[in-house]
Amino acid sequence: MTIHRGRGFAAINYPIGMNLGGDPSQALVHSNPDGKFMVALSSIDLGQGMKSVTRQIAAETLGIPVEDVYVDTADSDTGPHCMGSFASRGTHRVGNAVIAAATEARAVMMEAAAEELEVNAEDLVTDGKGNIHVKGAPSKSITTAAACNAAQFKQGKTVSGRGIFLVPLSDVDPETGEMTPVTCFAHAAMIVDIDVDDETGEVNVVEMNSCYEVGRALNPRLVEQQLVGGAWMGMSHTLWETTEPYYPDRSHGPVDFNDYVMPGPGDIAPHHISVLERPAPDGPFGGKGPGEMCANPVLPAVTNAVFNAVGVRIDDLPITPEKILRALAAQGGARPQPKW
Amino acid sequence: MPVSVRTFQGAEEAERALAASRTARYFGGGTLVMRAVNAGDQAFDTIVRATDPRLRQIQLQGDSVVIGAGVTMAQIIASRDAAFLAPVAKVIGGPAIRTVATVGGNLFAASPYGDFAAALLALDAKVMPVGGAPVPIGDFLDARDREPRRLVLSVIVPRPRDSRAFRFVKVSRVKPKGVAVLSIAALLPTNGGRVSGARVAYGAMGGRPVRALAVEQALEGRTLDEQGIAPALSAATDGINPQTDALASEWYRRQVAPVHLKRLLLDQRR
Amino acid sequence: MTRKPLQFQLNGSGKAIFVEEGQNLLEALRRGVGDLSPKYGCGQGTCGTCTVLIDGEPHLSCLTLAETVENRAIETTAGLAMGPQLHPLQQAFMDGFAAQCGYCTPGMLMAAKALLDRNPSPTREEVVEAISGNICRCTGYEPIIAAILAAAASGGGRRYA
Amino acid sequence: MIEFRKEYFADERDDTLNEIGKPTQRQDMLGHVTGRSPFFDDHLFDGLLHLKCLRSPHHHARIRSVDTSEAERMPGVRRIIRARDVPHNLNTLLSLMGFGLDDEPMLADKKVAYVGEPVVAVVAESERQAYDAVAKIRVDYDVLPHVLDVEEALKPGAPSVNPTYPANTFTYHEKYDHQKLRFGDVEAALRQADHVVEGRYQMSPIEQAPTETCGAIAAPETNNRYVVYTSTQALFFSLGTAAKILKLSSNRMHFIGGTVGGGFGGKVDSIHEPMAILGCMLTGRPVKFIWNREEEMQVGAPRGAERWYITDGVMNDGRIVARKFTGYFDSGAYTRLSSYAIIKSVGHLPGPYTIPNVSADVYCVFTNRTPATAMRGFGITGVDFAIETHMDKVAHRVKMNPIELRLKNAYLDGDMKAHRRLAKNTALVECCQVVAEKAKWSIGPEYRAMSSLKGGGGERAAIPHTIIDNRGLARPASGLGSYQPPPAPGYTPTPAYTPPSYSPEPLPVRPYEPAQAAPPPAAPSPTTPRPAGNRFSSISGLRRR
Repeated sequence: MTIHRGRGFAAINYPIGMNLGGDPSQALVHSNPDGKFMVALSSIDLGQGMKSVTRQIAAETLGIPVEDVYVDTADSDTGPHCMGSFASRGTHRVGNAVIAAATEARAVMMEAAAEELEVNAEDLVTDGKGNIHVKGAPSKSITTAAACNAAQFKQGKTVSGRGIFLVPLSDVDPETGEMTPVTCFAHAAMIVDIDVDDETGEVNVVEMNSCYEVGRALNPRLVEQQLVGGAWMGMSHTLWETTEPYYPDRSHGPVDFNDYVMPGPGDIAPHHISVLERPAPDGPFGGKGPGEMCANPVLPAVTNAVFNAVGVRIDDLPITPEKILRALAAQGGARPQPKW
Repeated sequence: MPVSVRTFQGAEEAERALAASRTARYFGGGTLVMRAVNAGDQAFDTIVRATDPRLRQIQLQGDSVVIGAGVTMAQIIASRDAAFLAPVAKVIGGPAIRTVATVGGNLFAASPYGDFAAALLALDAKVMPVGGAPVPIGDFLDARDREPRRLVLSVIVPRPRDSRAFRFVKVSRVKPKGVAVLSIAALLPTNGGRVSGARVAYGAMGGRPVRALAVEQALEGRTLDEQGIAPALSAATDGINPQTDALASEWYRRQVAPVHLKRLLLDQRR
Repeated sequence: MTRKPLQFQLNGSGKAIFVEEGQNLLEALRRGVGDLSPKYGCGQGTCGTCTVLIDGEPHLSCLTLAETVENRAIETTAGLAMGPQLHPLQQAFMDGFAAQCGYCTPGMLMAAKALLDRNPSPTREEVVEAISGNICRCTGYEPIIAAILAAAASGGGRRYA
Repeated sequence: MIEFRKEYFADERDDTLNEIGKPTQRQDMLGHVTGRSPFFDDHLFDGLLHLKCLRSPHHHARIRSVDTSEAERMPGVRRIIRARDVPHNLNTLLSLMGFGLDDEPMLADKKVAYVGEPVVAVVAESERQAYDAVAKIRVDYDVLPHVLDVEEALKPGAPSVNPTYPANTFTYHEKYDHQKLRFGDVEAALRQADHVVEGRYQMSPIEQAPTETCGAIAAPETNNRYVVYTSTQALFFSLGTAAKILKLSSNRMHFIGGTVGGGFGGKVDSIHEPMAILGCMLTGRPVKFIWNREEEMQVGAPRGAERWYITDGVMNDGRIVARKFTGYFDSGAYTRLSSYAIIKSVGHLPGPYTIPNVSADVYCVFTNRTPATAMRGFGITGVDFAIETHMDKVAHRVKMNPIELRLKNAYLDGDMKAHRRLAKNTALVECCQVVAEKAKWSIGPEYRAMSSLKGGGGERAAIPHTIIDNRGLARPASGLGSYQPPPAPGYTPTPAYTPPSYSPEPLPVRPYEPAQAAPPPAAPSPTTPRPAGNRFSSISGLRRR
C-alpha cells in the first residue's frame, strides 16, 4: 500500500450581512427599577451564540456588567421584527440594532443619573461595573441601580430604548451586475495536509493550519467554536457529504446518519488557527460574523491537496474514494507533485 | 393498524406465534424492528418477544461455543468463551447499539449491515432454529430472503484452534464507527505454513453475507505472503455481485475488495 | 389502542405510567414522565441524541420498547446534577464551550457518563469510541472530546460514579 | 490551537472595552448541559394531534385523482387536509421581501414536480395513526417525463418543471434568463493572455443535517389566536409566510422559538408553521408537524448543487487578466432561495482578487428534484470551491507558488471590484502571509512585505470600458406576465414585510454610498440603455407596490 502526503492551499473572502440589504432587524432594551436590563429580540439562536453576543453588545453599550443583562430571543409578541438568522446577518444586523436600542436606553439612564447628581448628563461616564460618575471625579457617583430606580419611582422616566438596523435595499443592474452586495468582508487562508491511499482512494486529513480575519472577535470563545466546528464541516463537505451520491441521478439518497456520511470523532485532524481582527467599519464594535465563511477555505484546500498528493484533479464534490480511484486509474497511477 | 406486543416465556411459543401470523415480527434487540415501528412501517402489526433465558446464554459445547440468538454485541465483547468474536462485535454500531444489537438480529440484517453474520459464515457456524435441527449458516443465509422466517434459538460456532487463524476487517467511511463499505472475515488454518481449508466471507458485498469460494480455493496449499496470495487476490470477486448503495458503488467494491483482502491476508494493519 | 402500566426508576425515583403498545422509551420519558432531556434526533438509532443509561449501560431510548424497562433503573441528563451542583461532565462541557446548539449535548453527556462510570481515566481513543454513536453537527467533536478528558482528569469519573 | 494575532490592524481597534472581546460564558450554556434548553418540541400539550404527509413517489407527474375515503375512516384520524383547504396555496418565500413570483403550493394540486412533494396531509391522534391513515390514501398519477440535470433542463424540448417559469429558468429583471456580470472586455483580454486555463466544477447538494429536525407545534390560544412553537431560524419569515398562506392577520399568531437545535440554513423555509396552524384551525386542537429524519434528509431542501465553468486569461508572470464564469444553480422544482443566492454569488465574483476583466452568466435552473434552499455559505461556498481549485490549476500552469499567485492577484484596499464598488477593510494578504508562516510554506520577501493597506487604488480603482450584450433575453414563453397568481383576497402584507422607506436614526457609517461609486458611462449597448440599477425588488419581475 502506498500512502501519499499532500498539501493544499486556499484563500477566500466572505460577504458579511445579507446580500443587497433591505433586511431590517429591531431590538428593544429596558431596565428593571434595580438597573438590571432585558433585551427583547425576535432573532434566533441556533447555536451560533446570538443570545450571548447580543448580551455582551448590550452590556458594552449600556456601560454595565454583562451579568446585568439578559437576552430573550424569538417571541413575536415581545420581540420586534427581525428577518432571521441566516446569510451571516445575525451579528451584523441584530448587533447594530441592539447598539441603537441600548444607546437610547443608556441616554435615559444617564439623564436620570444627572438629575440625581445635579450635573449635566454629558459630564457623566459609566465604569462598566455598575457605577455612573462625573468625568474625572469618581467620587461624585451614583450606581446604575440607583439611577434606574430614581428614573422609575421619582422621575417617571422609562429607561428603555428602541433600535433598528437597516441596510437599504441595493439596486442591481441587469446588464453589468453593478450592485452594493454587502458592507464588509471576512477573510481566510488555509493550508491542509492530507494522506491519500492510492490503492483505496481513501483520504485522511492529517493537519489543518488556518488564518481567519473575522473583524473584531466580540467573544473569542464563540469565534473559536465557529472556526473549529466550521472547518470540520468544510472537511465533511469536501470528502463525505451529499444527499445524492450519484448526482444528478436521484438514486441511493441517504435517509439516515449511517448513509449520510460525515467525519466521525475519529476522523478529525489537529487544526491550528490564527485569528486576525480588522474591525468592520459598520459592524457592531467592528465584528463581522465568522459563522458561514469558516467552512469555505477547506473545500478547495483539501481538493488541491489531493492533486498535490497524487496528481489527479477531482473537480466534482464530494471527493469520494471512488472518484480518486477512477482518476488514478485513468492517469495510470499516482503522480505526486512537488511540495511547497 | 396499531402495533401490539406479545411477550412469551418460551422461544417455542414465540415461534408458534410468529408462524401463525404473516404480520408478526420478532423483536430481538430493536435496532431493526423499533426503527421500523418509529417509521410507521405497515408491513407488520405485531411484535413478538421471548424472555427465554436460553436466548441470552453463551456456553461452551465441545469445540464449539453456543451463542443464544438474543446475546448482544456487548455480551460478546465481555465474554471469555466468545473472545475470538470480540473484534467483530466491537465494530458493530456504537456503544448504545451494541448493548441491544443481537447475534440473531444480525443474521437477518440486510446489506450493508450483517458484519457479524459474515464472521459466522467464515467460521462455519450452524444456525439452530427453535425446535429444529442445526442448519449450516450458508444454507440459512441463502434461504433467508426466500423462505418464511423462523425464530433462531442460537448459533453454534466452532472455535478456531489457533486464534490467529481467524481474521476480520470492516472497512467504513467514518471513523471509528461507520457502516460497512465491505467487511471480510477469514478463517485461515495453516499446516506447515501452508493454508489448508480456508473459509473467507464478505459482508456488504451483495444482498447478504457471502462466501468467497474462489478465494478459498486459490488459497488452498498456499503460503500467506505476496506470492502465495496472488491467485487469491485475482479471484477476489469471482462469483461475487456487490451492491451499489449510498456508501459505495459496485465498481468501487470490486476495486478495493482485493486490496483489503491482501491487507487482511498479509496481516497489514493500518 | 391498549395501554400498559409501566414502573421503573428514573434518576433514582420511582415512576409509574401507562404506555401505548409499541411506544418507544423516548416518547414514554418525554410525554409520559415529562423528562424532556433526551431528544428526538432520528428515531433510527443513527444519531445518539436520545441516549440514556439503563442499569448503567448506554441505550438509545428511541429504539427501546418502553415496556421492556419494567423495574429497571434509567438515568438521563435531567438527573445528572445534584441539586445546584453540576456533574463534573456538565462542568467540563461548560468550561470547554463543548456545546453550541445544545441539542446533542444530553446524549453526549450520557454516552460520556457511561464511559466514565466504567473507566474513570479513559484514553482519547476510548473517549472517541464512547461517543462514536453520537452525532454533533456544530462543534467538530474536538471540544467534546477535550471536555470529557478534562472531566476524567478532574476525577469526575469517580466522584459521581 | 487558536491564537489571536492582536498585532495585526491594532491601530484600527480599541482593545480596552469592558465586555466586548471577553471570553464570556454563553448565556444558554447552563440550559444546554442540564438538558433544560427549551427547544420547540419541549412544550407539552394535552390532546396533541400529529400531522403526516402523503408524498409523491414520482419525479414528475400529473395528479389525476386523490381518494382519501378509506383514510378518513381510519381510527384516530381527525382531519384530512387537501390542497383546496389551503387558503392561499401558492407562495414563494421572498415575496415577503417584495420579490419573487409565487410558484410553490403548500400541498400539490394539479401535479407533483419532485419525489417527496407533499400531496395530502393527515391529522390524527397519534403519530402511528397518522402514518396508518397516510398509507390508505390512493393517488392516481399520470407520470410525466422529468429532467434532473441543469444543462439538460435548458435544452429546447426539455420537460417543463415549474408552471410559473415554463422555460426552466428564473427570470431576472423581467428581461434575462440569467444574471449577468460585465466588467471590462473579457474576450479581448483572453485573446491577449499568455495562457487560457479552463475548468468545470461541480458542487454536490448538501443537507443541513441539524440534529433537531424541522418542526412546529400550533395550539389554540386565548383571544382567538394561535400560539406556535417553532424551530424556525427566521421567525418573521415564518410568521409572514403563515399569515400569507393562511390569510391570517399576523398578530393573531404568537410565534415562540429562538432556541434551535442547529439550522445551517435548513430552517428558513417556513413549511411546518403554516401546515401546523392550518391543522390547528381545522381541528381546534394542538397540532405537531415535525419531519422524521428521512424527510429531513430527502424532502428537506438541501443547499442545491452548483455547476461552474471558469475560463481564466493569465500572463506568464501570474497576473490574471480575464476571468469568465458560467454558473448553473440547481434550484430543484421551485425557487425557494436559489434566485437570491445567485445575486449574492454574482456580487462575490471573481473572488478576493483584482482582475481587470470579468464576466459571468449565472442561471437559476429548475429540475425535478427537491427544491434547494439556504445552507451555510449559500451562493458562495460552491463558487469559492471552484475559484480556489481553479487558482491552483493556474499556479500549476504558470509554474508559480500557489500562495504567491494569490498574493500577486489579491485585492487591496481601494481596488475596484467587478460589481463596481471599491474594496475596503480587506485582509486577504495578511491571512495568506500568516498561514504560510504557520505552516512553514515559504513565500518570497516581496510577498511577505505586502500589505492590504498599500498599493491598492489608483489605476486599480478604475472601471474599465465594458462590453455589454443582450444574450439570454427571456423567451416569450416565460411564465412572467402570462402567469400571475391572484393576490390573495384579504391578504395585505403588513408594513413589517416590506422594506421600510425611511432610514433609521444614528447609523454607523456605511462604506458604499451610491454617490461615491457612481457607475461610469457604459459602452454603447445594443439595447436601449436603462438607468443603471433597477430595483432589486423587480429582479423577479413582480414588484409589490
